[in-house]
Parts: sequence; structure tokens; C-alpha cells
Amino acid sequence: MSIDVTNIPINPNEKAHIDVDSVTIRFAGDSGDGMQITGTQFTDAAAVFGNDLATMPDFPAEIRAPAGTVAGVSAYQIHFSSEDIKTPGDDLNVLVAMNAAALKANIGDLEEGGILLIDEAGFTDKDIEKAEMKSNPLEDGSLNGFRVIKANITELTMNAVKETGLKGKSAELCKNFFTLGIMYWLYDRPLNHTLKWLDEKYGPKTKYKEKPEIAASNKQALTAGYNFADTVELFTSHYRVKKAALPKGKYRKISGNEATVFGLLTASQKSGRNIFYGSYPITPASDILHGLSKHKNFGVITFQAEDEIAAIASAIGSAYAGGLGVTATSGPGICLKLEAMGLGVMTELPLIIVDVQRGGPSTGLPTKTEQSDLLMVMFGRSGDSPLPVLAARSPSDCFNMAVEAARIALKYMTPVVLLTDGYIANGAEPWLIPDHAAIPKMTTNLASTGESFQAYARDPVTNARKWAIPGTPGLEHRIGGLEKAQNTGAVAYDPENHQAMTNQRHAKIAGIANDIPLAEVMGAKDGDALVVSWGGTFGTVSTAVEECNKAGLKIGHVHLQYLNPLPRNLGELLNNAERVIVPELNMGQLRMLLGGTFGIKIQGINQVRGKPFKVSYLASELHRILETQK
Amino acid sequence: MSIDVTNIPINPNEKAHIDVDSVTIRFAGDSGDGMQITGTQFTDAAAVFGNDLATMPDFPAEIRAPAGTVAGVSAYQIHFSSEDIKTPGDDLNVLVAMNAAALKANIGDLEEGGILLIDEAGFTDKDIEKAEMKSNPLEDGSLNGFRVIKANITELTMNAVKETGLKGKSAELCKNFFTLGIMYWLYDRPLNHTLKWLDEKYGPKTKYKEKPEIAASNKQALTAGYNFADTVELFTSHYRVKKAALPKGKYRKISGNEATVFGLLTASQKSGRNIFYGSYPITPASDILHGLSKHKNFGVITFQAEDEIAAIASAIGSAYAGGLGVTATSGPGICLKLEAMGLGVMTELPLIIVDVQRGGPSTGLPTKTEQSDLLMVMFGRSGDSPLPVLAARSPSDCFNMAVEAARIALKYMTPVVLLTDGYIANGAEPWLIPDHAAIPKMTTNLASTGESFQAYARDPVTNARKWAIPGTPGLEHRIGGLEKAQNTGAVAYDPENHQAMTNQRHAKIAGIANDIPLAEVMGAKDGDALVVSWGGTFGTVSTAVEECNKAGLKIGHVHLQYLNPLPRNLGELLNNAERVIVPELNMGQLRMLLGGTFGIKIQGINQVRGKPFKVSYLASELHRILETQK
Amino acid sequence: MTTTPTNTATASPPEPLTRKDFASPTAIRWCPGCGDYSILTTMQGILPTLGIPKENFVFVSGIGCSSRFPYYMNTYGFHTIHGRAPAVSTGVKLTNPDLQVWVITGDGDALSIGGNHFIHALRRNMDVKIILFNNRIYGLTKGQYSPTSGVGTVSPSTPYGSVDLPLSPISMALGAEAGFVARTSDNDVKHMGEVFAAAAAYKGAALVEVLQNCVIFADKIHEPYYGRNERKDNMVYMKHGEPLRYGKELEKGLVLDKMTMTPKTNPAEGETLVHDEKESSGALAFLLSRLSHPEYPVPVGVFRNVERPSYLTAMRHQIDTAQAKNPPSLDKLFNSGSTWTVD
Amino acid sequence: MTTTPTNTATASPPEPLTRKDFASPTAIRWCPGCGDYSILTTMQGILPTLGIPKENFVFVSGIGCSSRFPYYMNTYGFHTIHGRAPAVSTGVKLTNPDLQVWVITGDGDALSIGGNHFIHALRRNMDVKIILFNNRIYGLTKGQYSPTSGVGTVSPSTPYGSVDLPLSPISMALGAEAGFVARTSDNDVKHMGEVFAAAAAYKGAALVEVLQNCVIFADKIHEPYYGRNERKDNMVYMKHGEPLRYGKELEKGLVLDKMTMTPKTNPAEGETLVHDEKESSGALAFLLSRLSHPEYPVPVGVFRNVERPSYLTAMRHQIDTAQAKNPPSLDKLFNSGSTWTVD
Ligand SMILES: Cc1ncc(C[n+]2csc(CCOP(=O)(O)OP(=O)(O)O)c2C)c(N)n1
Ligand SMILES: Cc1ncc(C[n+]2csc(CCOP(=O)(O)OP(=O)(O)O)c2C)c(N)n1
Ligand code: SF4
Ligand code: SF4
Ligand SMILES: [Mg+2]
Ligand SMILES: [Mg+2]
Repeated sequence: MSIDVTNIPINPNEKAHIDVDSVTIRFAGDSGDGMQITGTQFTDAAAVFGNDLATMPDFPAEIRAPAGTVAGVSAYQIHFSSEDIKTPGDDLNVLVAMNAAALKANIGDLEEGGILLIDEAGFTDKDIEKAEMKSNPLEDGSLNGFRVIKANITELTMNAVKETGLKGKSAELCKNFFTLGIMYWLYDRPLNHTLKWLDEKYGPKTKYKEKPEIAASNKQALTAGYNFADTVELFTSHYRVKKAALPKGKYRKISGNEATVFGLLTASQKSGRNIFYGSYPITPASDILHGLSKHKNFGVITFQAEDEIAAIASAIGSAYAGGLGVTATSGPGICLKLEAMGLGVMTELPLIIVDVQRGGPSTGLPTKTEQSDLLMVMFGRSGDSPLPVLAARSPSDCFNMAVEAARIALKYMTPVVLLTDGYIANGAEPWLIPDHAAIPKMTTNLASTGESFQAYARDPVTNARKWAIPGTPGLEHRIGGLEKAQNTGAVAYDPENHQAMTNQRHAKIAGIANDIPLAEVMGAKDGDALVVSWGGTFGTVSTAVEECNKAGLKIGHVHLQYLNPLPRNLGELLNNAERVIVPELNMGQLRMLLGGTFGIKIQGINQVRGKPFKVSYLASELHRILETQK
Repeated sequence: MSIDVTNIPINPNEKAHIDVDSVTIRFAGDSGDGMQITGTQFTDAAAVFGNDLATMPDFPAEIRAPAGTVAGVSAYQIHFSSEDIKTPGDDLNVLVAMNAAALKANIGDLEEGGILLIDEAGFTDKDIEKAEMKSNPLEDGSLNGFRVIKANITELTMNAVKETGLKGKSAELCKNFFTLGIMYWLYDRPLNHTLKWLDEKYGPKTKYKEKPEIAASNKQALTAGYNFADTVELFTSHYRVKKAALPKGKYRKISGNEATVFGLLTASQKSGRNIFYGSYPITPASDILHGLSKHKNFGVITFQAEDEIAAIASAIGSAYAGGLGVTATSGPGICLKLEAMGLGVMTELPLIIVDVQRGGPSTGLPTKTEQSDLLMVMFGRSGDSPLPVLAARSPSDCFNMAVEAARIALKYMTPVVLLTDGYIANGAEPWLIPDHAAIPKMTTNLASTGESFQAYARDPVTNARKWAIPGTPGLEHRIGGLEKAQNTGAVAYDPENHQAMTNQRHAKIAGIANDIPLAEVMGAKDGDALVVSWGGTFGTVSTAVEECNKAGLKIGHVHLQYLNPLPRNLGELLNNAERVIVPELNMGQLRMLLGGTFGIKIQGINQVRGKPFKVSYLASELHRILETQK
Repeated sequence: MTTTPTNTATASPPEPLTRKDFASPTAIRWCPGCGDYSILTTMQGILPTLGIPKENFVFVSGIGCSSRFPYYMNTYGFHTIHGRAPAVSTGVKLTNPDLQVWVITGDGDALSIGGNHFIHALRRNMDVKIILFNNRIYGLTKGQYSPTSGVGTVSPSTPYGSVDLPLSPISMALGAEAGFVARTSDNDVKHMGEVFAAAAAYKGAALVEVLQNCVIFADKIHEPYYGRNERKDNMVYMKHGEPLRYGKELEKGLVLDKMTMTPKTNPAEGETLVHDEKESSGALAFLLSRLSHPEYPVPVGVFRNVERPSYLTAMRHQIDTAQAKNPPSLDKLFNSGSTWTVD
Repeated sequence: MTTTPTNTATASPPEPLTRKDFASPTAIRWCPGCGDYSILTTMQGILPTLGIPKENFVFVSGIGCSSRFPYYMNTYGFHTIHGRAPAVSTGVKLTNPDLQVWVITGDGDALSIGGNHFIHALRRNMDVKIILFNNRIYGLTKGQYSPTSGVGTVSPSTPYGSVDLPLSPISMALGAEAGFVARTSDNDVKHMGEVFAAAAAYKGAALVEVLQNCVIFADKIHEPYYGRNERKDNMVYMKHGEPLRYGKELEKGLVLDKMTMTPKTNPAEGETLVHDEKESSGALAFLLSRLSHPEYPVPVGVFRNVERPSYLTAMRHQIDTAQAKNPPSLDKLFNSGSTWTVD
């Protein structure tokens, strides 16, 4: 069914309200159309209103692919709800398509009968051609399955902002706020939050004070869009998504990369060690560099190195000199850091390596998400070279795991890898702001003048060696990448010592298992299957398992944030499980790790499409697997 | 019992002969003492005589550590036999120690009651002190358990060579040949081979023609040593090690690195592709660079790159341009090549990467052997990035596996990793010279002008893409590290394509399993345990398993030269095995790989002492494991 | 056993190549207004004039906006990994000497992560042509400062302004012994074409820095000197054997007194330094490479153009003589050294 | 929240340090006769004269014979991985500015695998002192040629002679904008000491090339110019502000005519070029870096010594002002941006 706004009977009285639990909207347009802003604004409004939510941006790989092409489409998805949600949603309830290319790239995800809001101005023959479409979808009937709302948003916007004096391209640019206005009407949201934001961004107190028309016109467009939807009754009714029953407290929205930055800054404050962040830009990790470089007031040193090798090498140098050495990158950059990570293992220095995973192999799909670096960070070094590996499970969890990575690195004197991925790094969710005072101080292993010091003497409990920082009188010593003699740390080639030191390095990391939480089974305790997931798939997998259990299956779910060492009780859980199923966004890396560690048979659900799992897909796979007998 | 040569009754008649099956001798002295030459000469003599043999040199880590120190000790071990042998031997029957440090460093490996030949000149107080020994072992009774033969070899040598006119240090340098003469007498070996060699090396036709005294004095020393042993009867009797019943044919001695060089040259001839060898020096791989650079007449290009990254990058460039791209290094260098290996996987170019493994992590133990890079080469790349991994099982097997690596790389258009290790790379054994004509030609996937060409169209059987070499008219095309569209090879970010290409990359490598030998069980077919080993431990493990079976245990043995893909029938063999035992020179890497692949429980025998297993140790471990019930 | 099909020369189209022979079907993905476009068309215009069969051109690039270049050329092309193009191109050229190999790189790709390969390709005089797109920014990763960005550059990674002192690609190249070093700009297509042609003609490693504008992240960065109206007074076009004159009426000249260069208006006859791209030590080129805006006019054109032995030639010579002296034989190889027979 | 113990200065031994305070117990493993020994003793002799507490010295090295150096110094030391010492030292110095950081490296470590870090440490003017042991060979890996080996060097990897053209560490450093660049030799302990002291005194990145002899794999490589009897006629000891005279009776001088340097015997008064290590462009230093044996005397001493802004200082300034303006507060951080309350 398609509504042509030109001939709708105006009927101001009818104001139906439909209550829905949760809604997924995707704003899609050209890179230039400001869809990210539109999405963020809608998100903030929903957050402030009190919905739970999750978002997922989708940037084009090119900086500015030619306008109107599919390569140039930029999109922003938000899932908001009156209940607790963990994913940005599977199928879309609403798709906003500002041009033909945006429609082509995204229509596949719109649910049957879903709302499709279209700016007719983006569907000229030229647009159709740029999008490489055979015919005009607005005419060829290909959209019959949806509730298509067409309007010439561009033209409507131009008219709306005329009086502000803004003209031409700049006037046209306000169309995203006109669109936002329409959405605000549809979901019955107040405009004030965005009006306020526009004043803060473009108002008299900003660098735009000379150009008051900018703020004015955008506000104008927003209101006009709202009124337009109201008066011409684009929709038969509003929808209402009630407040979610979230834990009480103060919230903010946070993305994974922001949360990583906050976590690192917290670790610095709690350990009394300045952050040295050595990094080389790479998608999707660069925002951590950008974020940290803004916080020099925390004493953070951000060093944009000549390459990833220098980035980690300088961080190791800092760790040697008493800094909280951190480096972050994505897959290709990790490849280049592996040799130096080995040096970190041999010299037993505290160091944090963040890997924001993206699609591989090689340059692969830089802007797409994947979980395919697990085995690389576990095993990608010469010799037996164990180090702890952690993985964040959601955007806000990046905060917790960054703090945890620092705690472990400093307490055990070891490099620690923190795995996140493009999806949680760029995705956002509400974050219940923690009481920073409640976060415990971190212990370090500083050696001090006067004590009897041996570079490789170990703490009886943690097996950590001491941290003797250059500048400390009396503790002068030498370390390096050659095998070390036990205790003294002198260079040693002797066979027994190498075996002993290898054992000590392993024992130290394995011992951390006593210092991390046990694995916890969600869902059916001893059901017909145990699903084991890790990292960024937590939201989709747990939601899918919940749905399956609701649907009568008996499935337990363990989600791992610690990949090395694994939780102490995991082996027992897996050995007792009827069957073990491991869904992951790679070809079976955790499956290899668990199978090899515990010697058990495992079924995998594996996908590498550059996107998160769909809950529906996981659920159906779980049904399929449980229906086929072992 | 210790014999003082000064007061032995001369008794020329007694000439007892004792026959023994096999003997292990180690020549140990200062780096300057020429022990490597002595060992090699003794080896050649044994080879020419017809013994089977295996050797293992042991170099100091430093170039020239101060003379007389333990760090400066250089040793050469040979195991020669009248039977077929596969290891350089466990405990020594004979140890030659030219000075105190050499004694200290090696005495631990001499069997009880073993023969210990000592040059008294190397045991002055100064030598004892340099060796950091508390007392003089020749006097403190610490050597009572051995058959100690003391002689002032240095002095005897000086006297022997006087007449040649050679004096001082240079005269003293002949002492290794005097020692060799003694050993030739002890094992009843003719001197002619070495006499001939000395003429070839220092004779009139060489650059030493001006210095005839060099050849003369060394020959003199050799003969003198022999006669000395004969007349003063250092030993109660000769020992005889009969010819071994080796397969008929022409033999040469070959080390692992030499064999790798020969294999690569053979592959070049058989494929009609010139070798481009891009490499950066590193112990213990440098000899492959040195070896290949001597064979420019084979059209080999050897490029000493600025680093390991440039080494592999240039080899990839060569592969793109139609060369047989090869690079070799050791662990730390592999770390640096991993990103480019990923590019090789994505661009599907033929490439050979040789990893001569050494002790790790980090700089580790550069001159010691280990098997701890397996998981790194398997998994140490961003994204899911599968490639074939082969491992040579002995020095001469490096030839076969190098040829095989090239065959697979060219036939399947993929980078291939060949794993060797410091032990087989430097160790040597007799090699039955193959008939080169019998080695099959290699198929390549060259595309030619005129044919319809798509960069990523695959061969229906091998899944290999075509190799369109720049310079070929009409086949101009672009490749790179971004994900490729199926068939066309254009850049593609679309989700389904990424899944499809990932599957294709996996299928291509997995499919190679149909083109490699099945796993073969040696020893007890369905016994109480199946031992699975890989790479350079073949000799020690198979010998140990044989001994155990002789001793009544029922053990089967599978040795893997193909780690990825694994032999087709391996899963079945492992699943049917009573218990699976994996001995390896690392902390359990093949164990992880097999456990993860087949989901079975495995027991490991793991050692990282920088040396091969001792057969006796493996045997006792196997006994221990089989006696403890599962 | 050469890897070049023998039919190369003959098989190339008999009729002369034109610009459009080099235009690839791939849709171009640079931002509208990016300086890369003019470099692309200039290259497509020059190649047909070189008398080299189309199939013998290879473009090797690293990663960056600039490194997408090969996709837009209808030649053999390899979009490799970040910073490694000079190393990859080395393998291409040494393996197949008939090819003309062009390296396309950016200021980050060549001078940051790729610095080591950049200097070694130049010092070896590897016969590849390196075109460095210098927009003084990391374009593809959205605008971080680069090793050629000026001190104080505000970028996503340096909100307080960058503190690194920049590199001059020209000085770097000269320090690395480069034999052919030139500079041109994306807004002077004619000059760019001449410089590309000179680089193509040079036997050995040639470096060309192209001053390129990134409209998105460093727009107008070169404007103060290369802008239409600034250019005459702020750039000096170097011509071998000609005085270094500049200014609207060429009223200015560069005067050299010992080591210090002074810009002087209406210098006396013969007072102006005469450019000598053949100066053997490279010191003059180096001195010119130090001239920067605003104290000095920015030199463009060829800084240095001297003959140096070619790695490729020397290497081929060793191989050819070895092969002539001693043709490859596995039989000989296997049986070399001491052997023995068991029978 | 500085990472330097406050008691540093006070805790250092009151009585003046001596050479033996810097001798480490570790047994030295260099070959007898290696040039490295004299560099070690010179360094141990200079450090006590710098008035810096012993605990504030850090020696960072890569891999190579030369890079074993830190083990033999009784100071803080870090034997890192091949080629990465300049990058590691960067982290050390930026984190703990009170330390005096020395980088010990070789011609392979610094110029081959480590080339990129070498040039970037210099161009950033990172405050570390880089001592490059140039024996023109790979010692530790048993004698392969290096980027400073002459063309035709026969080595295990080049049995037919090397074909790569060598680099000059000095020219490279100047091309990378280095502010302090010097050369000395392992057989002139007094001169070496002076140069080390000057490097220590320089505020910023200092490079010192030490001509070092490898007795095993490249014995006497520098002999033709630095040999006891060759030296006077084949090396020119550069002194700031003094004419570049050399020869047994200083009868020779370097005469500069425009860009070309001519060795001349008995040059006229004032004809000889006066050395100016402060020359701003670096072109004079570069020109001097091009002089090589046998055409020219080999320059030793300080090529360039000019002030450049320090990365460290600029970075510290940004941090200090930021901290002063807005002291760190997690509370503020967490609550920044838009927040909402659920109750
Ligand atoms: C190993 C690795 N590190 C980092 C990146 C991310 N990256 C891609 S291009 C680039 C810099 C591009 O700058 P430049 O070379 O100047 O090219 P431009 O985009 O400006 O043309 C970076 C940091 C990468 N692709 N690979
Ligand atoms: C990643 C890596 N590649 C290669 C090596 C092997 N290697 C050690 S030192 C060295 C070169 C040493 O030469 P140089 O820097 O001149 O030091 P020198 O021994 O001559 O003092 C090489 C190639 C290594 N240790 N690590
Ligand atoms: S970001 Fe800059 S360099 Fe990259 S394409 Fe756009 S304009 Fe060109
Ligand atoms: S090999 Fe050369 S550089 Fe290394 S220690 Fe020996 S003499 Fe010195
Ligand atoms: Mg750039
Ligand atoms: Mg060296």
C-alpha cells in the first residue's frame, strides 16, 4: 500500500496512538545527507525519554564516494524499546531512504509491510541511473510489499526554510532535520531536545554566531517536518514506545571506542601511572587515538607513530620506563605488532594491546565487523609465548574490560590483549554512569631503592616479576629479548633454564584463572545444548538463546569475556554438556581453541558477512541443530 | 680408570678388534680449534666407508666468545652405524675435549664408562679458571666414571709438524688433525680420504700454493696422531663399525638447509619459473640465502632485502610478475611477514615461505632448535586466512618438502609455508641422490593472450585462479588486498560475496587433502596408543616407538609432513585410537591443532630445551604413559 | 627461462595508443574535487607517448586514497598493503625487466609506514618510478596529520596541534642517494606531464613529489605558494642550465653566496644561481630542497638527474655470465662435492 | 603523577662517579680485537663527567654485536629487537624526561631493518643520543654485507659481489632533518670522547656515526682513511668556525667553489672553506657528508649542530597546560556530554 501525500483528506481530529514494545529504524542517505546526525539526534531523544536502545552506524568505505552511488550510502540504525534490549535489531520496522541508492542498499532489511519513508527528490532518472537500477522502484511496483510514504522532502524543506534567508544547497542540507521532524511525530517525541542541541551547536555562543540563519533554518525544518506529518497525516497514527524499566541512575550514551578511552583513563587514575598511547591510525581503531588525544589533562601521552611497529615498541619503552603502555589497532596492524608483543612477553612488562577487529584477511573489509583475530592474538608469535586475552561483549563493556586489561597487566606484569570489533566499537548503548570512587585502586609491582632486587625474581602468588623503573637508584639492570636466567634475568642459553622459564611464563598466565570470574550459565542450566559465545556477539546470541528457551528449547548459554586464561570451571561445564554449540563471526576460531583445550567435539555456527548475526538466523540455526540428533 | 700415556708398555703385537653396531662421538673444543672440520672429516670418512650416519653441530651463540670460556665452546656430534639410523644419538660413547670449557659443557652427555679423550694442554690453571671450574677435573677425581685418555696433544702436534717448518700458533692449529688421526685409529679408518681432502683444500692447485707447509703439516699431524695411537696404545683395542646395508646407489651427505636449496632449484627447473629469493639474514636460516646466491647459473635472483617485510613483499611482487617467489627466515622474521602472507592469501599468488624454527619467544635462543612456530604460521594472520603448511622430517627430507611446497603453491595458486628447524637445518645425513629426470614437471596456471580471462575465475578441480603475468597482452587486470568479487576479482564489500569468497579460500586449501599422501601407521596398527609426531622429531620419535614395540608395548606411530591440510584419513585414525600421544618440541601446539580439529583428548610429551628429544627419554615417557591407565 | 612472453612487443596493438586505452572501466571513488583526478588524467595522457606496449606497464601502490590509483588505470595493477609498494615493485621489476613499473604512493604510505622501503628502493637505484601524492594529510583514514604536515596541524589525532617537525620528501630522497628527484603540482597539468615523461626516461629509481590537494581534510594546503595568483611569486620552476629566476616578470632570482641562498629582486646579470640538475654530489639539489615557503620560492621541476649504476643491470649481468659459463644442470648440482656409492 | 621517583637526585652517590661505576659484571662476549671495546670504555669514561646521576642513564639497543653493548654497562639497559631501538627509546624518553637515553645500534640495525624508526626519531628531534657502530657489515649473523658496504663486497650472501649502492648514515640523517650529526672513529678515543660529550650536551636527537672495525668479517675496512698513517692525509677533523685543513702539516684544505668542493694543497689564505656547524639549511653539512675516500678526505667531527624545537618539550607543554587548566576528574569525564536520569 502506498500513500500519495498530495491527495490525503486532511482530518485534524483523528489522533490514534498505537503502543509498541520496540522499534528499529534505519536512516539511509548519501554521505552528504547528514544521516549520522539525524540518527544520533533521534537516539538521544529516545535515550532522554527513557527507552533502552542500541545503535549501529554503517559508513561507506570511501571518504566521499560520488553522490548518489551505492558506494556513497551512509546509514544509521537505532533499535529503541520499552524493554531491556541488547542488539540494534534484525529487520527494520522503518526505513528512511533519501535517495535511490540508499533504497537499493537497504531495502533488503525492511520487514514485510514495514514503513518506507522516501524523499521523492532523490529518485530522479539521474538518481536511478547512479544507483545502477533498471527501473524506478517508485513506479515498477517492486515496493508493493511495504507501506511507502513518499514526499518531496527536499522541496518541502526548501520552502520551509525560505524565510530564514538560506537558499540553494545550504537550504537543501536541512532536509535531514525535516525528516527527523517527521520521525518525531511518528513516534510522538518532543522536539525540544534537538532544538536545544541546534542552539548549542550553531547558536550565538558558537563559531557560527555570524550565521544565525543556520540554526534558525534547521530548527525551522525540524518543526516543519513535524507539522507536515501532523497536518497532511502521512501516517494513520502515532506509535508510542514507553519508557523502559532500566535500573535507576544517571545514564549517558556510549560507543565501544569511547568506552575503551574512558576505561583506559580510569585505569590510569586508579594505578597512578600515566598512559602512553602509541598508535598508528587505522579503521576502525582510530577513534581511540582521537579520543585519548583530547584528554591530555589526564597526563595522557598520545604518540602517533610512523607505523604499528613503532607504536607498540614505543609503548613497550614507556612500560619499561614506568608508564601505562597502551597501543591499539585493527587486524593488519596486529600482524605488525606480533614480534614486539613477543618482546613484551619475554621482558614481562605491563602492556595493553587493543585489537578492534574488522573483516579480513589482508586489507579485507576495513569498515565491516568480524571476530577473526582470536587465534592470531592467541598464537601469532614465534615460540611459546602466552599472554592474557580479553574480549568486550558490548559497547559499554569496553569500559569494564579496558579497566580489567590494565588491572591484569599491572598486577601480573604481562602484555594483555583486549579484543573488540567494529560493531561494538562504533555501536552505542546507554551506560549507567558508575561511581568512580567505587572502582578499586590497582596494585603495581614497583621495586624501590634499597630492597634486594633481582629482575626475574617472582611474586610467590602472582608469579609477577618486579617493576624496577629507570631513575630508581640502585636498581640498575638489563633486560632484553634473549632467554633469561631464572631470578637473575641474565642472558641464559642453558637447556634446563629454558624449560623452566617457559614453564614459569605459562604458569603465570594460567594462574590468572584464579583471579577472574567463573563462567556462568544463562538459560537452561543442564539443557540439551550449551551455547558458548565470546566478545561482541553477546547481544545477538543471548537474545537468540532467550527466544529459543521461550520457544521451548532447553539451551544454556555461556558468554566468554576471558579467552586466555579461560574460566576455571569452563572445562567441567563443557565436558558435562549434552552438546556444545559455538556461534561466532569467523570460520571457527573459538571452536578450535575450546576443542584443542578440552578435547571435545563442538558444532559451530559461523558467519563472515561483515555484519552482526541476526537473532532470527541464530534462533533458526539453534532449532535446526537441536532437531538433528547428535 | 684413567691411563697416563707416559707409562704404557709398548706392545706392538696386540691388535684386538671389537665389533660394535653404532657409535656416537662428539668433538668439542674452542671455536678456534676447528672442531667442525674435524667432525665433518670423520663424517665423510664414515660415509665413504659405507656407514649410515647422522650428525649435529652445536655452535656458540657468539661469533668469537673469548677463547677458553664455556660460551666459546664449539662441538660436532656424529652417530655412525652398521644399521639404519635416524638420529645423531643420545648419550655419547666418546667425547673429545680439547680444553676445560669443552669438558665442562659436554661431559654431562657422556655415557658411564665412555671414552674421554683429553688434550692436557687445554687444562692449565688458566683454562680451569676461564671455564669457571673450582678444581682441575683431571685431578679431582670427578672423571672416575669414564675411560679417560690424556695426552698433551698440542705439544705432540707441535713436535710432529716441526719438520714442515710451521711454527707457533699455526703449528698448534694442526692439533685437530692429530686428534682426528687418533680417532681414525680407534675406529680403524683409512686416512686417505682426509689426506686427499687436505690436498684439494690447501694443495698446489689452491690459493695456498705459496704455502705448501699448510697442507704438509696438517697431513703430518693426521698421520702422527694415527701412529701415536697405534704405537703408544692409548686404547686396548680398535673398534669396528661395519658397512650399513643401505639401498644401492650413489650417495652424498646433505644438511637440511642444503637440501632446501637443492629442492628449490629443482622446483625452478621443473616449473620453468626462475626463483626470486627475497630474504633478510637470520640464524639459522641464513645458509639458504648463502646457498642460493651461489647458484645464479640457475637464473636465481637472490635479493637481500632491507628487512623481512621487504623480503616477502618483493617475493610477492615477483610471484605477481611470474617468478617462483620464495622467502625464508626464522621465528622473529615470520612475525614480520605475517601481514604480507595475508596479502598472498587474498591475492592467491604462488609463494613459498620457509621457517627454520629456533628457540623462542622473542629473540629467544637463536642457535637452538624448537618446534614452536606451528600455530603462528597456521593462525597468525588477521581474518580467516588459510594456507598450506608442510614440515620436513629430516635433513634430506627438506629436499622433498621444498619440491612439494613449490608444486602445491604453483598448482593451487597459494602461499605455502614449509617448516624446518635448526636441528635438521644444520644436521646432516646421507642422501641417496635421486634421478632428477624422474622428478615430474610442475603444472602452472598461466593464462595466455586471447583466452577469456577473469582474475578470480577458478579451476573446477583445484579451485586455483589463473596466473596472468604482466607483459601478457590483453590480460591487463588489477588485484589487491581488499576483498574480491567472485570471478571478476573487482573490489567488493557486499556481505554474501565475502562469505562466498571466504568459503572458497577455505575449500581450495582443504581440497589439497586429495592431492597428498594418506597418513600411514608405523609400528602396531591398532595398538594401545597412537603416537603422532610432526617435522624434525621424526628420527627420535620413530626410533623410540620402535624400541618400545621391541620392548613389548603396542604402539602405533603416525608422522605428519602435512599440517594443513591434514591427511584425509587422519581423523578416522585418531578417533579409532585407544589413546593419542603427541610428542613435540613445544608446549603442545600440534596437540591444540589436532584436538581442535577432531575434538579428541590427547596426551602430550613436551620439551623445550633447545635440543632434540633423547630417544631414551621418549621411550621412558611412553612406558610411563601406557602404564598409567587412561 | 625468462618470464616475459616472447610475443610481448609484437602482440601490442599496432595503431598508436591513446589516453582512452588507459582508462579503466572501474568507477572512480575519489571525492569530487580531489587533486588525484588531474594526476590520473595526466598519467593516462603521458603513457601513450612513451612507445611502450600497454601490457608492459605495471602500477603498484600501497594503501591510501592515492593508492586506489591502479584501479583506475587499464593496465596491470597491484594495490598492495600499506607502505610496501616499493618493495613489491622491486620484485616485479627484477623478475620481469621488460616492464615499466610505476609506484603510486602517498605521504603517509611512502614516508610514514613505508619510509624504509622508500629509501632502500632509491639507494639501490631500483628501476621504478615513484609518484608520491603529497597532500600533507592521511586522507583515507579521515584526516590525521602526516609526516609532511606542518607543526601545529590540528587534526583528529592532534586536537592541540601536532608537535612533530615535518619531513621534506625531496631531502629524504636525496639523503637516500636518489638519482632522479623532482617536484610538480596537481594544478599544473602541463608541467606534471613533462616531469612524468622525464621520470619515465630516467634509467633507475625516479622520485616525483606531486603537490596534491585534499579538498576534504587539508583543502588549500598548498594554495599559499601554488595558487593561480601566488605561483609566479612563490614557486621557482627549475630548468637545467638556466638561472633560477621567478616572479611575475621573472624579476627575482636566487643568489647563492657560499652555502646561503638569498632571494633577490633584480639581481645583477649572472648573479642568479644557474640550476644544475647534474651536479654530482647532490648538494645543490639538497640546498634547493631546503627552500620553503614563505622565506623562499618553492622549487618545482627536476632537482637532481644524474646517472647511477642500476641494481637491475648489475644483477642481470651476474646471472647472465653465470648461466653462460655454467648452464644449469640438476645432475651436476646433485653430484657436486664428495659422493660415494653403495653397491 | 610523574613516574620518576622523587628521590632520584638525592639518592645518587654523593662522591663523584668514576669509570668503574659504569662497568657491569657481565663477561664481555665480543671477539678479541673488536672495535666495540674502545667504544665501550670511552662511553664508560664520559658518563661520569656529565653530572647526571647513574640511575638516570638508560641504554637501549636493537640486535647485533654492537647491540650487546647495554649488557656491559652498569646502568639501566634494554636489549630490544632488531631495528626498533629508536622507537623503544622514544617511549622511554617521553615517559620519563629526566632520563638521559642512549641508543646503541649498528649499520644493519639502524639503516637496514630499522631505517624507518631511525629517520623518524631524528626528524621528530626526539631527545635521544644515537650511537651508530658502522663496521659496514652484519657481524652477529656472520658477515653478510650491509647498507653501508661498498659495491662489490664479497660476503656469504654476495659471493659474486654486492650490487647495492651504499647509504651514507650522515646524508641519511641530514635528509631526515637531524639537528646534530657527527662522525668519529673507534681508534681515536680522545676524539670519540669529545664527540660523545657534544652529543650528550645537545638538546634533541643526536646522531654519532662511529667508524668501527670488525676484525672477523670486515677487518681493516676503514684502514685506508683512518689508519694511523693514513689518517692525517685522508681525514679532515671538522671544528666549528675553523678552516677545513688537513694533511701532515695541515698543508691541505677544502676549497668551495659554488657547490663543488676541491681538495687543494697550500690553498691561499682564507681560501679554505670555514666549517660552520650552525649553517641553518644543513646544505653545507650535506655537502661535507658527500666527501668520500679516495677523492676526498673523510670528514670527522660535528657536521651539523643547530637548535630545533623538541618534540618532548612541546608535548609536555600541551599536557602541563591542559592539566593546569582542567585537572583530571573521572567524575567530570563520565558526566560530560548529554546525560539523563532514570528514577
Ligand atoms: C598496516 C596498516 N596500517 C594502517 C592502515 C590504515 N591506513 C590506510 S591509508 C593510511 C594513510 C594514508 O595516507 P597517505 O599515504 O598520505 O594517503 P592519502 O589517503 O592521503 O592519499 C592509513 C594510516 C592500513 N591500511 N594498514
Ligand atoms: C627480526 C630479525 N631479523 C633478523 C635478525 C638477525 N640479525 C641479528 S643482528 C643482524 C644484523 C646485525 O648487523 P649490524 O646491525 O650492523 O650489527 P653488528 O653485528 O654489525 O654490530 C641480523 C640480520 C634478528 N635478530 N631479528
Ligand atoms: S579524502 Fe582527500 S585525498 Fe582522499 S579522495 Fe577525498 S579529497 Fe582526495
Ligand atoms: S663479529 Fe665483528 S663486530 Fe661482532 S664482535 Fe666480532 S669483531 Fe666485533
Ligand atoms: Mg596523504
Ligand atoms: Mg654492522
